Amino acid sequence: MDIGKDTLLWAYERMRLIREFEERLHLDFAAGKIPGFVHLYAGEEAVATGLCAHLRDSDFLTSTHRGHGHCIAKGVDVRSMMAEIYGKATGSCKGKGGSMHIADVDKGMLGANGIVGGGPPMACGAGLTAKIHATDQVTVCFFGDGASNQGTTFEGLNLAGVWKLPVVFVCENNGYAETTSPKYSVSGQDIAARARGFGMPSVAIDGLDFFAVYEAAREAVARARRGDGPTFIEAQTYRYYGHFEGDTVKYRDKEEEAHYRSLDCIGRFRATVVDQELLSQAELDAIDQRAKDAIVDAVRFADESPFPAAPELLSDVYVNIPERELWPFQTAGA
Amino acid sequence: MDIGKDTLLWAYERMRLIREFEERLHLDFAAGKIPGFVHLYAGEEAVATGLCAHLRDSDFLTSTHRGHGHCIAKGVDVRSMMAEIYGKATGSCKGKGGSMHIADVDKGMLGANGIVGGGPPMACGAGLTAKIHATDQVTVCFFGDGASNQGTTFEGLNLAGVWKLPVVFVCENNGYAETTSPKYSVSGQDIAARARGFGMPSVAIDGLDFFAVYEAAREAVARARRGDGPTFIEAQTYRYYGHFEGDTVKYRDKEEEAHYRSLDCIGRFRATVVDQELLSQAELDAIDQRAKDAIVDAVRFADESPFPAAPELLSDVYVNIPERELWPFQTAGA
Amino acid sequence: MTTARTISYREAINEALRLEMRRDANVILMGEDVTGASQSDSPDHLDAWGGVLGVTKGLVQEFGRQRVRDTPITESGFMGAGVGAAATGLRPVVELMFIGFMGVCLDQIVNQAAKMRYMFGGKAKIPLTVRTMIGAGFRAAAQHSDSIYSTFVHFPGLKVVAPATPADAKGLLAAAIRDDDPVIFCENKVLYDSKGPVPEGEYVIPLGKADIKRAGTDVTIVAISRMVIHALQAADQLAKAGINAEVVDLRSLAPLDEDTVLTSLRKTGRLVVVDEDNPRCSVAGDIATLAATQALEYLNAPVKLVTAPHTPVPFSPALEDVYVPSPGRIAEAAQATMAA
Amino acid sequence: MTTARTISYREAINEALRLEMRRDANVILMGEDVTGASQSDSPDHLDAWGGVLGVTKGLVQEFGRQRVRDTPITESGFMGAGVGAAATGLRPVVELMFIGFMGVCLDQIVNQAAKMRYMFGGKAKIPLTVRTMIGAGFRAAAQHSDSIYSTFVHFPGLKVVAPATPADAKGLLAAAIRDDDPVIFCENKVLYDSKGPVPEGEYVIPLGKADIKRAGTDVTIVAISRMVIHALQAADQLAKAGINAEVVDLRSLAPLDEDTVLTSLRKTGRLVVVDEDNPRCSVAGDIATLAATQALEYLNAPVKLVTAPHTPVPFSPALEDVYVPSPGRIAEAAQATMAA
Ligand SMILES: Cc1ncc(C[n+]2csc(CCOP(=O)(O)OP(=O)(O)O)c2C)c(N)n1
Ligand SMILES: Cc1ncc(C[n+]2csc(CCOP(=O)(O)OP(=O)(O)O)c2C)c(N)n1
Ligand SMILES: [Mg+2]
Ligand SMILES: [Mg+2]
Repeated sequence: MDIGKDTLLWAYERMRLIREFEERLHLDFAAGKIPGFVHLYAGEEAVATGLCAHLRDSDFLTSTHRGHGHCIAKGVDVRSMMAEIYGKATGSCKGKGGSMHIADVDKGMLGANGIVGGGPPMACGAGLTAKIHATDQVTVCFFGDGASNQGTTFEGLNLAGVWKLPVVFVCENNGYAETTSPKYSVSGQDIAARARGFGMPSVAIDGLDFFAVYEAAREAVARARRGDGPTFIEAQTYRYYGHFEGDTVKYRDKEEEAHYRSLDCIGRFRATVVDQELLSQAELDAIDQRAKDAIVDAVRFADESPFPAAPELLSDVYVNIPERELWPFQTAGA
Repeated sequence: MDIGKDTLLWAYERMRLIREFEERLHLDFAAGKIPGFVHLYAGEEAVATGLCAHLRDSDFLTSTHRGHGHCIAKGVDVRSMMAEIYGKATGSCKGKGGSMHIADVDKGMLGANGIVGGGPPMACGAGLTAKIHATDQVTVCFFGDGASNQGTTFEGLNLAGVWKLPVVFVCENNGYAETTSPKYSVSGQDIAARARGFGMPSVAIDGLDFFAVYEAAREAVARARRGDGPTFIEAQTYRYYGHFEGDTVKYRDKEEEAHYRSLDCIGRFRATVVDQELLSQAELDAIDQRAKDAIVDAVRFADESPFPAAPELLSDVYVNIPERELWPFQTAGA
Repeated sequence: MTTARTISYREAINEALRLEMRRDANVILMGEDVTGASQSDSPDHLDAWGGVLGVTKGLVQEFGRQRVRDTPITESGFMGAGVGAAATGLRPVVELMFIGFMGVCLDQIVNQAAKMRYMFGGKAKIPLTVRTMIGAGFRAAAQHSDSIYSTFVHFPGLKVVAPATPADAKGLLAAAIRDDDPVIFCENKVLYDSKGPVPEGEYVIPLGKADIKRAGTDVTIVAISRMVIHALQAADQLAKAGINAEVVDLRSLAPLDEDTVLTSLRKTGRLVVVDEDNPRCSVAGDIATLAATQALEYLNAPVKLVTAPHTPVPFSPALEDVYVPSPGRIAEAAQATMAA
Repeated sequence: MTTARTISYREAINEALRLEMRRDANVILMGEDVTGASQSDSPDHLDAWGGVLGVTKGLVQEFGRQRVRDTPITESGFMGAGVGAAATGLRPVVELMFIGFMGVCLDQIVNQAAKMRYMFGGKAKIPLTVRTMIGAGFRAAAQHSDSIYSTFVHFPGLKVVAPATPADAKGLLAAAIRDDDPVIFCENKVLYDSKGPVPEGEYVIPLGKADIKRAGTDVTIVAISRMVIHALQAADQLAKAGINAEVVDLRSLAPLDEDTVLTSLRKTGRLVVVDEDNPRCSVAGDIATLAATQALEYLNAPVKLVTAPHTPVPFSPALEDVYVPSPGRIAEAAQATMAA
C-alpha cells in the first residue's frame, strides 16, 4: 500500500477523534446539554479523513450542516469546536455560529453551512483565488446526496469545469437527506454519472473504506494541484445517527443500520492495518485513549468557558460601521 | 413521410408568420417605433413549429425572453401580440407585459419570461396539474443554451424525472447566450448528454430541419401523453439577428451567419415539400402572401390601438386587495 | 361558529390543511419530507416525519402521496412547480422549510408568482400558499432563525400573514389557501407547542384584518407573531404601573390594516411597534411611516420601535435571548413613550 | 483633488473600475458578457460587448481574461464564487446584470456574504462588490426595471449604495471596492448617458455620507438615485413658487447618514421622501421612521412619501411614465406639506 506510517497514524487519530466527538455529543444532546440543531458525522469518518489526508493547511474546504468531521479532519482544534457547539465565548466562532456554522478560516475551513447546496459556488471562489494567485492550493467541496440535486451544486460543477478550477467535489452519499433517499430524489439514480455530463472525471467509491477514499482523493487532489481542473467523487457512506439529534429515525430499518455498522470504517481500517502489520494494536489503542482524553478535555473546556457577553451581539456584523446603525431607530431612550 | 397535408400547410403558415412578424419588428425597431428589449426568433422557426405541431390548445407551453415564435406556434393571435409589443391596451397583456412577458394563458401559453431558467420549474407545475387532474395534457418547456446551465433548469429536469411528469424539455441551442457560446459556457459541451444523467431519453437534433424536429417531438410528446415521463430535446439552431434589437453582433463572423442562412429552415421546408410534391409552389406562395398580409394587419391594429389609460397602472396586481394598499402612505393629499 | 377546544398552534395548522384538502381536491401539499421516506413502500415508513417539526403529520394517510408530495431538495424547482401548478388550476400549498431559505428560490416567488398576473394583464391567477417557518429562540443560528417577512412584504403581488395564536393560525391558513393571490404564511416555530382555543370545523379569518388582542387607552403597541405574546406580557407589567396598553396584533402584514392601527393611535396618541424582524426596511418601519404620514397630529410622543438589532441571529443562547425583543424591553419603551 | 472633466455616469463607473484594478491586483471583475465572446480567440471579437450596456468596455484589453471574466448564466454559481473568492483573498466585483435577477442568487448574497463574518465570530471578511442595474424608464418591463434595493438594505451585513451623479458613481464605487464589507452598488441604467464633472485620478467618497445637492430652508426633500435629479427639477419649480427646498441625496442607503437627514429636518421642519422603489418596507419608509422616532418635535407637517406604487413596473410607456415619481408629483407633495 502506497501510504506512509505517519499518514496512517494521522488518519486513525482523526477518525477516532471524530467518532469520539460525535458520540459524546450524541449522549450530551440526549441529556439536554446541547442547544440547537446538531448533525452528527459518525459513520462517515473515512470520507473526510481520506480526503484531508492529501491537504495542507493552506488548502481550502467548504462544508455542510454536518461539518464536525470536516473540521476535525482539516485540523480544527476540538476544544474550540466543542466550545462553539456549547455557544461559548471561547468557541471557534465566539459562540455566534454554533454547530451549523462552525468554521476556521485560518485552517482553510470556510465554514459548515446551513444551506444545502451553499458550498459548491463558494468552493469555486476559493479555487479562483488559488488560480489567480497562481498557487497550487486545492479546494475540497463536501456536500450530501440531497445537495447533489440542488441547482447551485450543478452551477458550481459547471463553473469549475469552464474555468478549470482546482476543486475536488465530494458527494457524501449517506443514503438519506433527512428522511429522503436518493433512490427517490435523484432522477436517474447515478450521482457520479451526472458529474460526467459536466466534463470532469467522476468516480463512485466505497466511502466506508478509508483506503478507497484515500486513493481516489490522491488522484483528484493531484489533478487539481497540477492545474488540470476539477474532479468529482461520490463516496457512498452511511450516517449512524438520525438526521439531527432528536430524530427518531423512523424511515429506515434496524437491519439496514446493522448492516452498515458491520462495515464500520474505523473497524475496517483497524483490521486492515493490523492484518497487514502496518500499525500495531498497541499503537492503535494508544490513539483510542488519546482521542477519548481529548474529547473529555474539550467538553471540560467548553463547560468551564464563559458565555459571550451581551455586547458581542453587536460586534462582527461589519468590519466597519457606525455603532448606531446596529440598532437603528431606537438608540435614543429605549 | 408520415405527416399529413394539413399539418404541412399549418407548419409552413406558422413558420412564415413568425418570420414575417420578426422581420417587421426588426425594421420597425430600427425605425424607432418599438420600445424596450426585443429578442427576435427569426431563424429558429422550425423548433417552435415542429414541437407545437403535436400540441392541442389545452396543452401548456413555457417560454423565454425570445418568445414570439413560441406564441405564434401555439396559436396566439398576432394582432394582440403586436399590440402588446407596442404597449397598447389591446395587447394580449393589456400592454403591461410587452415582448418579454407576452402570454396567453387561454392558449396554454404560460408566458415569455425575462428570467433565464425561469421556465423549467414552472413547466413541472403545469405537468403536475395534468398529472393530478389525470388528463393527458402535455407541457413543452423551451429554453436556450445559456439557460441550460442555470441551476433552475437542472432542478426542473430532476423534478420532472422524479415525479414522471408529462413535460418535454426543449433546449434551443442557437449557439449564443447574448455573446457567449456554449463552447465556452457549457462544461463538457454536450447539453443533451447532461439530460441523460437525469434518467430521461435525450436527443440532439438539427433544429434547422423542420422534419427532424417534428419526428423527435412526435415521440417525446407521445411519451408524455402516455404518462411515460419527460424527454429532453436539444435542437441545434441559429438566430439571424442580434441578441436583442440594437445589438451590433460583433461576436460572430459574417461567414458563420451566411452559412446558417444557407440552411434556412423555411427554405429547406419549401424545397423538401415541393421536391416531394407534398405541397405546390402555389399553395406555398399563397401562404407567404397571407402571412405578409396578417402582419401588415397586425401592425395597423397595433398602431391604431390606444395606450392603456393611467388607472390601469393599479389594476391586476392582485385578484383582491383594498385600493389604498396599491399606493400606501401617500393616499391623502399628494 | 362551532365550539372551540384547546389545541396547539401546530395542530391548528394541521387541521386547517386537512379541512381545506377535504374541501377542495385541487389543494395539494409539497415540500421536503412533508411525509418522509417517500422512497419506501413499507407502511412502517409512511409519514416518517410529517415535516421537519411534525406539522403535516397524518395528512398522507388521508390524502395519499399524489396530493402530499415529498420533494427533492430543490426549492426553486418545487416552488416553481407550485407557481406553474397554481397558474394551471391547482391550489398548491408549498412548504419553504425555513424563511431563511428564501434565497435559493426567491425568483419563483417574487418575480414569477407575484408578478405574473400583472405582467399578463390580469389573465392569470396564482392561488399559491407558501408555508414557512420564522422565529428566533430555537438556538438554530443565523440561517434558520430569521423572521425576514419584510422582504416579501416589499414585493407587490404577494400577501403576507403571520399568526400569533392557534385560532388565528387556523383561520388565516384557511383564508390563505382559499385566496386567489399568492400568500406567504409565516409560522413561528417557537409557537408550535403553544395552545389556545380553536373553533372546530371550518373557520376562516379574512386576510387584511388586524386584531386587538388587548384593548387599552394609553398607548398602542403594534406587534407581529410571537411578539404579540411578548407585548401582552409587557401590557400586564404596564398595567401594574398604571398604564393601560392596547395591543394590536397585525396578523396580516400585507395587505396592512391601516384603519385598525390608525383608530387605535387616534385614541392613545402613543405608539410602540414590536417586531422580531430586523429594523431596516421593515414592517415595523411601515407602522411608524403610517403614523408619520397619516396620524402626525395625533402623536403625543415620538414613535418607539422595539425590534431585533441590525445583526444576524446569533447562535449562543446568551446572545439570542438579547436579540429577541423581550417583554421587559417593550414595557420600557412604552413607559418611555408615556414619559415623553 | 485633481481637476474634473465632464464625463458620463457610464464612463465614471468604467474609470473607477480601471483605477481600482490598476491599484490592486486582487480586484477582479466577473459577470455575464462583461467582455463578450469569451469562446473566441479572435482579436476581432475581444470585448464584443463590455457588459450589456457597455459599462465594462475596454477593461479586458488592459487587464486580460484572467481578471475580467465572462461567466455562464449561473448567478448563484458566480455570485457564490465571488463570495468564496472574497473570503480567501480577492476583491471581486461581481455583476448582477439587473437587480431583478437577485432572486436567482439571493442566498449567496444575504445568507452567505452578509452573514459569514458574524457567524464566524469576526474571523472572515468579505470584500465583495456587487454591481447591479436599477431603474425604470427603459421600457424593460417588470423583471428588468426594479429598484428593489430595499431588499438588500433589510439584511444586516450588507452595505448598499446608489449614486445619482457621475462624480458620486466614481467616488462611491472606488470606496465600495476598497471597503472590507460586501457592498451592493446600484447603477441606474437611465442615468448611464447623463454627464457631469468628475475628478480625474483617484477619487474616493466615503460610504455612509449623504450629500446636500441643493441647500434650502423650507422643506427637506430626501431622494435616491435618479430621483435626486427629479427632486432638483422639483426644487426649481418650487423656487418659482417661493419655496426654498433642500435636496438631500442619500447616496448611501446602508449605512444611513441619519445626521445629515436629521440636521436638515431640524432646519426645515418638513419632509418629503422620494423613492423609485416600491413603498412597503422601503428606504423611503426608513426616512419617515427616522423622523417619527428621532425628530417628531421638529416636524411641522406630516411626512410625505412620493414613491412608486405597490405594483410591478408596467411595460407600456403610457403606464411606466406614471409609475416613476415625476418632478411634478414631488413638487406637489412639497407644496402640500407647506400648506399643512
Ligand atoms: C436550502 C436548504 N433546504 C433545506 C434545508 C433543510 N435540510 C437541512 S439538511 C437537509 C438534508 C441534506 O441531505 P444531504 O445533502 O444528503 O446531507 P446529509 O444530511 O445526509 O449529510 C435538509 C433538507 C436546508 N438546510 N437548506
Ligand atoms: C437570470 C437571468 N440572467 C441573465 C439574464 C440576461 N439575459 C437575457 S437573455 C440572456 C441570454 C440567454 O441565452 P439563451 O438561453 O441561449 O437564449 P437565447 O437568447 O439564445 O435565445 C441573458 C444572459 C436574464 N434575463 N436572466
Ligand atoms: Mg445524505
Ligand atoms: Mg442561445
